[in-house]
Amino acid sequence: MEFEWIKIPYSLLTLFIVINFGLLLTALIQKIGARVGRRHGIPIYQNYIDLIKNYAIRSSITHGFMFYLGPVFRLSGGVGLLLFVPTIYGSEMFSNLSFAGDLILALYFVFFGALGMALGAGESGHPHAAIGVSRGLSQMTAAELPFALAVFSVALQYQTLSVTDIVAAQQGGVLNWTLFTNPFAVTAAMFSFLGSMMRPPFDVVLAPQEIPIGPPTEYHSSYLALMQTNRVIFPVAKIVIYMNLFFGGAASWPVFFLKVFLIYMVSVFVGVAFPRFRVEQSIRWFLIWAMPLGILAIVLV
Amino acid sequence: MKEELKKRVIKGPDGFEFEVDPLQDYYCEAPPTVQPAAYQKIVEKIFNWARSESIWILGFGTGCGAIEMRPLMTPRFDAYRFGVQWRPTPRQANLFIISGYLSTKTLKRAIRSYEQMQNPKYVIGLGSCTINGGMYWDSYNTIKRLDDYLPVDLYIAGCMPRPEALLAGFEEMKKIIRAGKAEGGNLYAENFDWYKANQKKVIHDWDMPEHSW
Amino acid sequence: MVNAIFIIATGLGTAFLLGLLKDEWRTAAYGITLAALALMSWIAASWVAALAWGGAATVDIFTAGTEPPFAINLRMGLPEAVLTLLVNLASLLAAVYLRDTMFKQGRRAMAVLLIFAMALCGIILTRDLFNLFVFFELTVISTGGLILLSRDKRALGAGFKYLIASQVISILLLVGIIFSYHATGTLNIDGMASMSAQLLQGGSLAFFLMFIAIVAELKPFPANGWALDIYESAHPAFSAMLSAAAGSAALFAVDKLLLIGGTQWLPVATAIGIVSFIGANLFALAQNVDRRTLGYSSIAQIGLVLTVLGQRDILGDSYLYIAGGILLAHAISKAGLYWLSGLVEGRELTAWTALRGRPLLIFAFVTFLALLIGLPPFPGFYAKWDLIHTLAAQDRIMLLTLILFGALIEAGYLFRWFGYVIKREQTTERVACTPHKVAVVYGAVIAGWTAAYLWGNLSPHGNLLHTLPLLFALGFLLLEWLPVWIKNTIAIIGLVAWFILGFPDYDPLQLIFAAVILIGGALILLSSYHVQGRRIGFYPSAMLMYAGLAMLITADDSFSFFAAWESLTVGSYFLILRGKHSEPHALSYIIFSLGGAFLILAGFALASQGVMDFQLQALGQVTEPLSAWVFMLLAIGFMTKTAAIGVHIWLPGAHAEAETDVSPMVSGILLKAGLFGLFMLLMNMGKQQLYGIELTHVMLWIGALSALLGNLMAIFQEDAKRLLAYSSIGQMGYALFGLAMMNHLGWLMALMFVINHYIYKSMLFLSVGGIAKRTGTREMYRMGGLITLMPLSFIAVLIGIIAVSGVPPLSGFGGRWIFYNAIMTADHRLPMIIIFLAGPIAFLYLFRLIHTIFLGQLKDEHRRLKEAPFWLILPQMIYVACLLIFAVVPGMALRHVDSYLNQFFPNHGLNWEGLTITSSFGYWSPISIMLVIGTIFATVLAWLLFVNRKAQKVKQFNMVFAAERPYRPETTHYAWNFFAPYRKALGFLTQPLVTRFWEALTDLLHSLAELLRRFYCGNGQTYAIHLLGFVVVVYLLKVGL
Amino acid sequence: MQTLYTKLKQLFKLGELTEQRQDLAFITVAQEQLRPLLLHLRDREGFTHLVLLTAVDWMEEGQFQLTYLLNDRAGARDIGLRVMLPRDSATMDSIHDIWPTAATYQRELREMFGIGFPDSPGVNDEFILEGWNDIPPYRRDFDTLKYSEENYSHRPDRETTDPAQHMKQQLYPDEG
Repeated sequence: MEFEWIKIPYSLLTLFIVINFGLLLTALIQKIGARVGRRHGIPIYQNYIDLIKNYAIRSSITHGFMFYLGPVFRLSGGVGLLLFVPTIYGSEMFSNLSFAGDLILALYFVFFGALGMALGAGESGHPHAAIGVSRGLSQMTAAELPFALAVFSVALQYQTLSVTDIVAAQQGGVLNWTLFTNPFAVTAAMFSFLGSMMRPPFDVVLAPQEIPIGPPTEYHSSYLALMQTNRVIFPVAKIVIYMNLFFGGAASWPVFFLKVFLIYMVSVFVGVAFPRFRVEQSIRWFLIWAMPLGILAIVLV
Repeated sequence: MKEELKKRVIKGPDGFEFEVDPLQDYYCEAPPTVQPAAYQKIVEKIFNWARSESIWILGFGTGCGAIEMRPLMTPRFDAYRFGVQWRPTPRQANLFIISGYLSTKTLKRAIRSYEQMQNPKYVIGLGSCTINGGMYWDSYNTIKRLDDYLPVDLYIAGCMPRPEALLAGFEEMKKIIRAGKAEGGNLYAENFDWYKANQKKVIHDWDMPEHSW
Repeated sequence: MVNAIFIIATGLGTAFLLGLLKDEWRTAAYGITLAALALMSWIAASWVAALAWGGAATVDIFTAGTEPPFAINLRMGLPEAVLTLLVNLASLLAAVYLRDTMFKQGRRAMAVLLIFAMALCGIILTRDLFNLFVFFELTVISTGGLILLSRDKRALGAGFKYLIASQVISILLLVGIIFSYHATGTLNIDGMASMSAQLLQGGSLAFFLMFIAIVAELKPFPANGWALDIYESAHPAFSAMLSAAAGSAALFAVDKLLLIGGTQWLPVATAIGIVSFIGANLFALAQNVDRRTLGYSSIAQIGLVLTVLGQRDILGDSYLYIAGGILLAHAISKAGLYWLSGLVEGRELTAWTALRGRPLLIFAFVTFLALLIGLPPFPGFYAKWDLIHTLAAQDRIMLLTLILFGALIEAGYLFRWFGYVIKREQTTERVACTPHKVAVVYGAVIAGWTAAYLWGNLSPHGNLLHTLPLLFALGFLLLEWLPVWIKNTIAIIGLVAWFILGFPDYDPLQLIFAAVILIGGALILLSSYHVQGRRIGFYPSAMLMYAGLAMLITADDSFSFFAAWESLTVGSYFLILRGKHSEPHALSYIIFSLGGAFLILAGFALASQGVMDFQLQALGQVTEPLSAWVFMLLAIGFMTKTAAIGVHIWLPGAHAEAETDVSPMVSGILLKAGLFGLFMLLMNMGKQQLYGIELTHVMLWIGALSALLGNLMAIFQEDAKRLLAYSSIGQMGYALFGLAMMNHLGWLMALMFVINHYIYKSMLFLSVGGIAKRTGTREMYRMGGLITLMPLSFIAVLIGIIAVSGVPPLSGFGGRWIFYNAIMTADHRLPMIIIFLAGPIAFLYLFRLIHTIFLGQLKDEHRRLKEAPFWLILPQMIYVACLLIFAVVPGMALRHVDSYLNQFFPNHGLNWEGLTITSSFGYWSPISIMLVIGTIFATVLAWLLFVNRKAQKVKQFNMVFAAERPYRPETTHYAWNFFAPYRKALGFLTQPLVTRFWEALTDLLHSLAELLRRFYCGNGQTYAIHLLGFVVVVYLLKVGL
Repeated sequence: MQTLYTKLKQLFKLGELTEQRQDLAFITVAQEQLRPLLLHLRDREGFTHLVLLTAVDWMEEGQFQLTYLLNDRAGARDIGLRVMLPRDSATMDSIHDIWPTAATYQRELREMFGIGFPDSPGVNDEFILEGWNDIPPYRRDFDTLKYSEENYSHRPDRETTDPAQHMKQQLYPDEG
């Protein structure tokens, strides 16, 4: 795969579609959550307004160099993650910048934003930020494990690390999806997915009442806006990986929208039904329930 | 002045001694500045619309009125549908609701929180106490009129006003914001000395920097 | 050639002459004594010269002019010549050393000394049993006299005990001689030897009595309580003679007797020897008095030589070389150490800290210790190498194990002592430095190095003192008076020059290691410019380590490999010991390293099967059941150096407590020696199976566990350097894992780790070291908020942690990518789980490192800190540049190695065509990644700068604190016990089980020693009973049962 | 309660007993009797819990009345001990060693009434008021209205109405 200049506008198009989709999707998810609580919830366009408002805040402060760069790392991480993975299977147009690297690149690039954000939050000097980071990182180490095992299992299954090839191998009917050919891997990965979506029961990192929203506690105005932008891109980018690895990918935008929405809904279902874990509880949970599935997946594949 | 805010002489790791003045070294001393609106009128209009439709309230219940805000999150009133939501930190909030009586001790915290909010920022005084002291009019430790200490955009009268009144207040607030009249932040910056003088008159142990960034 | 009998005659005659002199003529008497001893030494020396180089033959001398048995018979051969020279020189030096005492005691003391020397020479020269007895008696009497020279009150008691024991021995000897004479009708040793068959038929008891008497004279364990009191209480000069000269003479007597006994008695000698060696070493472990320790060590060494004597049936030609090497090393070092002990006031081991002010004396001390332990390039090293190889070839594995075990204990207490000297609080007492005494000590040093040179020349493996790197390192000893910057420049030039010299000959693998070691070493040395003054001891040690490393990667045969290994171990030990609180850590480092080295030695010995010139390539030809054991021994040896889990406990302390510029050397570079060894091993031996278990599979698990537990322990450290040290354990675990996968990409990954780990760990250690230097602490929670004060250090750490964690776009990602591709073809999947768990844990400690130091709250006392010194920052910035370059064009270094690895694993290599690197499974384009991420980042940053151009810079307390304000930075900085929830969930995994295991082991050894010590009650009669008991037990074991 | 009182009476010099309810009574005790009495009640009679410690300002009598309210959880009864202190230079022994919670009450009383409790931990720290610069505000000679008028700006034309009258007028304006 080689680089061509046309890929840049194509990628920007993907980005544009995903940002809009993400804004609406997160609002919709919030609305669904509200409906569970018998509320109307926010208007579907609320995210746009919030975003504009935060960009429109006139003043801001900075705690220093890294604090300033934190949200930049964060958003670059989200955008990069999205663009390093082909969005639509079989479409040269929406294969984005995946020529730069394979699945492993995407897996490790997830941490780019988290690391930068953690550093920025750290420079604010706020203990809550540090506590949030400490919790987030702790939980992440355990949550990533089943996913890593599942990815390894899937890579072994298809004997490739290229996302495109993995999707290609799942074409030709629903039963060819990894979901059905390697159910243990998918289950393990979905457990891990719950842990990485910052929804209950794994949202102790943000804990608004206890450590006011954790790492981003000092962020505001345009910083916050950047992070909000990331907040709508990042889950979609992440789900795209899951979709490609486990759920047959998407050959067109409508399928893409549907699948992303449904996968997102998994974490919503769990989230509205369960209360929050403490960090050490969630670590144990991942190690006891999710890891064995992952092990089964790599042993049986 | 609290002990930890007094100047102290510190010995560095290399044995060099120097003075640390916490108020200077640990806090930014710059006064607040007036933040101009967007250069293009139309842009500012769009911005004001967005601001009005996305009101983020600081989750800081300063008095008994805070109890009236909780029902707003419930299915019965559901303020979220009006673009209103609560944020746990002043950095991210636009609207500060002073919910009822404000003792001088809380005033100190309220000032600090207000100053930590970013421009444009709005204040709603909730209940009679914020207007003229209400039933605490002769109390030895509550302030009687909020607008002497913070620029107030809107009062919601009552003792206490019901959640419906609050919702109506939000609608009013939106109108003010859309009209571009909610410039409390700039007002505060412009009359900074006056506000500070008022604040210091009632807060006898002023032990914080002039402006809490 | 002067007749050898004149040695005896001179001694005896002068002793009588002294009796005729007036008491007042002390100077004259002393002069005569010295002259006599010098003459005796000269005669012996001339014989040595004639026999060794002049081509003269062994001479038999008959006093009465007839053949034995009718005349007394003396023999002068090479061993006799060397030993008499040793005895006479030792006596001469002792006489010089004893000048003041001699003057006080007068001519009688001088006469006794002469008699002592003469008697020892007699023991060595005589071939007549009765003469042997006579000379022994003379020795005993003169010993008794000399003991009383001491100022120590206990000497009297000790002398008395000695006499009791000696009488028992004499009686045994005399009875034995009478029986033997009765059985054979001759007193001549050679005569008896020829008739030994006859003697042994009827007179094995006779031989036994003679044999045991002389063996008892060697003070074997456990019948040696009386001897130790002498060692402890006698005048040190005499103890030196007793240990060095008398011990050697008695050993030679045993050697002669064994001629009579024949091979049948060799196992007895071996058994007594090895029991003494291990027992006495164990005892020494529990000692804290210097002369007693030395006494035990003497007994141990003599026991070792006795063991070697017991191996004469298999040693063949190298018998004299080995026994002589160990004996000479022992004699010189022990004499030197006793003489040194005379300079030190206190008797505690720690009192020797008084030496610290005198670098030359420290050098002497080091020389003696190295001689004693048998480190390269001293004779003991060559001797031990040959001995172990012969033992392995003859399947005397048990003995081999015991010797190595004893040697390890010995190294343990000797290095512990050295640690005390260098690190313990200095005593106020000064060294009593009379020039003649110091001169005597230096004489021993010169003798030691001469012996080292001679043994090297005699060695079939080549002289280590002829190797250029080693000489370069030793050369720094002569440059110690120069200031640091000159020495540093010379060192850097030396390293780079050696790299350029060797460059054409390296294969790609060696090139990578050479670049890391030599160029990398030079880079780290840049940081040493920040030190002022002369920094005595640093450069010889550092260069010794580098010399060892440089020799290691080019070593072809097992001997040079092992010699290089020992050199780098010793050099790095001295380096590590330089740290402020590193005494216990350096000790555990050297013990683990020597333990590992001994395993390697044993492995090579087993593999070679007697082939002395064993090529490393030949490891591949070792046959089936043996090869697995060889593999295991070597692998464990190398893994000790890479600090694999289980043998890792030396690393954290050693790396953390080392000096600022030493930590990167020992972490970034030294650990690679172990990896190189593993590379060498796996390349030559491949996969091995033991009892059906694949050993590389076991290594896979060890690697994975090291990675997990190293990382886990790192996250709970409060000390920044300790954190990095534990992280090294984890990183080395990854590399080990890669190697053990035994596939193309696994090895490539390990190599990538070699480069990456060197760069980022050196960089991190330097920056953390610089920060610790400025802040005066290594505890992270005491720091915080240093980003604005030390921005360059921050950048280094930031780049470092991104690289370590493997986040794109920096080079660590390449390692991870190769890792994932490598595991696709790995045979075993289960260990991956652990590696997967270990991966993200790295984030935890890395974030903690950068956060608690640079972010968060700046402390009061750090408000005026400056950036780290320029010379510490410079290499860091070079590393940053290297990391960025290596991130963009990893192919520069790796593609050659990749193709080189094709000869081992032809499949699954990488394709380096164009910008994208492809494997059989995936692809990766470093340049594209860098560009894409850079572009996105720049765009977003530009957007933020546009919308947020007026941000107000605020200070550290300007934050939302729930409407309150922070009180003190200390209480606001969230840093201590940063991962408390993690400790709750997984802390149980970090129980220090391994540490406890090793501690229990050392405790066991110590309490064993304590227990045995009660045996030595200090009572003369009891000691006599011990002696008799010993005789009976040996007899029963040998003859009766 | 009466039985308890009789029992206590034999041991301590007690003032009169006021029985408020079946399970609540007050006893007036002398200042120096308090400590032994409290210990006795806590350790022998089962009054393990200090419910509150408060003060009343009897300005006219020139006295402060301290009330120590104790609770006997098992016996489901409360007893209040009243101690009268002279109003000027009022000090009382601290009982924080008997109930650590008392330290907080004592700190409050120190701030609000100016009653001294020497040796009570942190008793001189600010409790509710910050930067108070007048006589303790719960003393009855402190004029809170005057203080408020002097210190706080009041909004002009504030009207005060009696709520009952006002509502009556609002709801039934015809009724005059």
